[in-house]
Amino acid sequence: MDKVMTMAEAVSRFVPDGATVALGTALEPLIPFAAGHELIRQGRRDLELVGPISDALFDQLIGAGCVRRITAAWVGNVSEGLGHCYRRAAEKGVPRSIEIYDHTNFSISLALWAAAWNVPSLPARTLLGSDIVGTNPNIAVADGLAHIKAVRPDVAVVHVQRADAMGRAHAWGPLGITEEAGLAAERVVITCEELVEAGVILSDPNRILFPETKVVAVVHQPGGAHPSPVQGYFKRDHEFFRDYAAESRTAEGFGAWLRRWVQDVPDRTEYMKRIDAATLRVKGKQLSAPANFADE
Amino acid sequence: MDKVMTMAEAVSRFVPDGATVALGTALEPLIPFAAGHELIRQGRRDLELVGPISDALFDQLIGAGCVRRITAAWVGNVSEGLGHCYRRAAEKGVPRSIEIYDHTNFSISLALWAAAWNVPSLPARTLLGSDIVGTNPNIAVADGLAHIKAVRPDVAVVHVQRADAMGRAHAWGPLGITEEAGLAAERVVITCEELVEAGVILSDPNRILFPETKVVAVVHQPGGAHPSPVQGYFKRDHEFFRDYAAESRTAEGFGAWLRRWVQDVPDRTEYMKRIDAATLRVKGKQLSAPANFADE
Amino acid sequence: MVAIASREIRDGDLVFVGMRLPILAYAVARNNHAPNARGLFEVGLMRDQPASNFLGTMGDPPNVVGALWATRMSNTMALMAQGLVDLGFIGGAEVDRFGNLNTSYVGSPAAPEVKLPGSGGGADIAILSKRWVTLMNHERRRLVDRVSFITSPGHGDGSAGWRKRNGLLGGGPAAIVTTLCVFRFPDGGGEAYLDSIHPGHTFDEVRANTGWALDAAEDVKQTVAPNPSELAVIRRLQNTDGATTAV
Amino acid sequence: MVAIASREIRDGDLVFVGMRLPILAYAVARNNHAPNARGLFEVGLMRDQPASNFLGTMGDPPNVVGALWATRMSNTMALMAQGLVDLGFIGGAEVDRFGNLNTSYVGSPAAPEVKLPGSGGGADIAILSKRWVTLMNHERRRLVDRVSFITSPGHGDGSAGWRKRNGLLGGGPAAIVTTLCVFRFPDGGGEAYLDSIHPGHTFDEVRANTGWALDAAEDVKQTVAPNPSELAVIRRLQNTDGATTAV
Repeated sequence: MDKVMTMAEAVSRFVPDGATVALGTALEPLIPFAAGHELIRQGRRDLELVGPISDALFDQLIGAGCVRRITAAWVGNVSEGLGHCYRRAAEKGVPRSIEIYDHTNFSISLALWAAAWNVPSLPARTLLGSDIVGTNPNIAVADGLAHIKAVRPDVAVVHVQRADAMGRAHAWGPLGITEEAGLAAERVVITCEELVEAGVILSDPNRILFPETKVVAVVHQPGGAHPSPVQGYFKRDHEFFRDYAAESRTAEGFGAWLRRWVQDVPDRTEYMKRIDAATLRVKGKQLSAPANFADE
Repeated sequence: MDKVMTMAEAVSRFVPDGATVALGTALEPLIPFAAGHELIRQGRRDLELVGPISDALFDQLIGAGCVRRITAAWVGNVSEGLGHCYRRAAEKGVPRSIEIYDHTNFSISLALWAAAWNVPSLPARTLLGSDIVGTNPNIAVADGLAHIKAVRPDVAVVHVQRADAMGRAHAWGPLGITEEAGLAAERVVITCEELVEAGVILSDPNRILFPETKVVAVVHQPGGAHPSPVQGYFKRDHEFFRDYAAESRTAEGFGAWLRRWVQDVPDRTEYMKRIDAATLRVKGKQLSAPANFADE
Repeated sequence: MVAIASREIRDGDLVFVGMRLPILAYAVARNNHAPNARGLFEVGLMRDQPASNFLGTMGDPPNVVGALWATRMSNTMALMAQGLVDLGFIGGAEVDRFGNLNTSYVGSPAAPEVKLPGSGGGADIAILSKRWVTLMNHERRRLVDRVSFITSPGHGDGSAGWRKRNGLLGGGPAAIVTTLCVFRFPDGGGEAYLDSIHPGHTFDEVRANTGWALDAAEDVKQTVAPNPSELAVIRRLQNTDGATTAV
Repeated sequence: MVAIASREIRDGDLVFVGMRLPILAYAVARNNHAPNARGLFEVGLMRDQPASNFLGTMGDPPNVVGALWATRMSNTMALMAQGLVDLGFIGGAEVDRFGNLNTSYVGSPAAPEVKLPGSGGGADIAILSKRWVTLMNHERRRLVDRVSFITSPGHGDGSAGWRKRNGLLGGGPAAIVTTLCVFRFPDGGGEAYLDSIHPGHTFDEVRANTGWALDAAEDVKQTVAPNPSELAVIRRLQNTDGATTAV
């Protein structure tokens, strides 16, 4: 089944108000900023965001008032530090108050594995002695182990290097918690740098991230992860993160940033014209050695 | 550190009597028969074998008297049926009696994940209502879930398509429980079809199975998985499995088979001369599409 | 037997295929009434079409060519544990009238008369898939009143709601397809009933070869014979498939 | 600070590196006294040499080129949970005299004065790595008597054996390296003691900027200044690294 659609359609059909959404599952790279910005443009509300660390994207969604709850290990701006929108929401309830379910990177991964294997919780050796245990109702300590309740996202939005129209996706580089997020989620929305023939993807079934049965939408969105990096396609736009950190220090500054980069931008195609894509694009080639899948 | 050595050295140094050994972790393909036969030649004793299904290799090690305990989901001959040596050992104590810790495919995987994450056990929805729970002391049912105790192999022996001298291994095709077996094991012994330059392996770090810090030996052993298949290298030798099933029906028949194919064969190089490798070898090429890992 | 088993596969099903005859049954269904059925293999594969070369096992190289996913076994089990596998196939040495399978021990586990290979993924499929079917040569020693060891649970002791009470996720056995007939189970479990007898076979023949008491039921249907297109697929594959003739 | 931190890395160590300064510290160690040290990154990477281009984050493309393993985060955590990570680095907003770090909340979690980003992998490293080091700008507001919220546990309440009693796997903090000095901990835990003061700084300066009482200790060493080869690596990387100057 052909699952190709626009970002606007994918987001409106598969990420309703109140949904639990996994984003930024590969940590610093492959963050689906384009999908996040479309969520903001469509005025999505009461989302629960699930992720490990989230390099500025969670901060933006919080600042735009889309978020009801954060279930994550870290929310901020990795190269710059604090997330100012996150601070305003948590400290002053601006633009709205949010619920925070703290995790560690390991525990959020295990929470997703618990959902993937459909068990109520998984045990772990982490979190012992940390006050996080007391603030997250989904984590308990018993018998000398932390027990981490399953987290099942309604949808995981994952940006990858390439996918086919049926939703079979290839991603490479470090993958963080992407695999467990996709397996745990009810459904997966793929955004990709390249939309390729099925033959390209099926030539390497080991690199396919998820069973196609989980994937409900494929959005061809080159640069959809900017300013985060995409191995082989885009470098990280460090200055963009730095500027965002500076401009989002005040609610007014964030508002201006949001208008300039999200609300006044109709879509990602237009957005890409406003950044220096040429400089950020990876020009070199360092190709993986082929694997021979022949059977005779 | 260069970890290349002969099979004889790898087996004698890293698989002592009494060891818990994971073998055949990819299920039907990539079974390390060459390593198993060297264990038999060296007269290894009191091993605990860990695996999901084990297509004839476990049966051979049991028949040769190397085995004290089986921790597996299935022991037999996949295309032919029963394992006759397994039957003789379990039913008559011939050549010796063995302990059997029954698992399911899912539960043996979880037992290894428990060891990989260093927790005492993992919960699962499988095994409920099965009498396996009553016969395996490492599985218990409580709170409506099965709890599967960690299984930590002393060593996992894994056959792969290619590896470098440092022990970084690429394998492709279905991988069964190979990843968790390698992570759970104290150490990993790699046997490979091709020994390649580090650059070939590092060109695709996503295809590397294990951290090199787990790998203690690399054995260059083309055909080391025969009669099991190796994607891109060898077809499955169905007749060989059929003949083994027929000849191993009696203890005498198995003894003759063992002399012919193991005891009277000095090493794998000689063994390969005795099979029709030319017919079994894969000649075609169906290469995976390259992934670009460039950063600029 | 293959054609009949193939009809248990509905279009769009995700099928936990397993080995041998079910591989043929998937091929028949996929080429006839279920063009959108996908196959999931515990070795770590998903496919939307049968392999184009002969398979001695599910892990043979032809089953990887064109696969939709080559992964870890635990990921295929994850889908089944989430209730996403519509149908599973399980082979067995012994089945009883409640659909329980024994593939572990004939006689006591401590001192077995026959040590069978074990569960493999059988128990996982029996417990986790939405519904499953077992294929069996119809012999009195295989269709027994009660199995001595439950490897893969069907409806347990046959009491109503046994699976729910014991926390089993899936619905359990939907049918026992034998060389003579098809048994089915009432909704919610219980005892197998004779649903249809294959053409050319009789009720007395079935009763004589079944290890539990069958009361003559007037409403037993005749199994619909394989149609030409089903047979065509079976013949084509059997030509290249030694294993099936053995079964 | 970087050079001093780098000396905590021993040759052959598997180091859970983290971000920013520790990335530099790994590079310094790897190019000097610890040629066989490997870096593990929770994003899902293992390396045996520093990246050759600037990293704004551990997940930047240059850190993947030449990596020994690109995998899932949970696999890097598995190695640490097995006690195979020799040394970890953790950044923090606040550290107390028992080595506990707070990166979560200043003030009450219900109504925080400052919401900090959170644990990330910090708590995992603090609990599971064999030993760890934290780097901190030496400010009175950062080196506090007791943190109000323990995100990443050091030696807890400072009582002997606190980590063992609470089931923490790793040995806990080995040192607090600041812009003024190095604090260390007695074996088995307890309170940080002043081990050495960096050249050009004084005990009074350290005491004035530390949030817990320091008794003048005669045996405080002077920190060994960075040697030329350490400085060479730092200068080379800083030229391409804006982030470090910010810290």
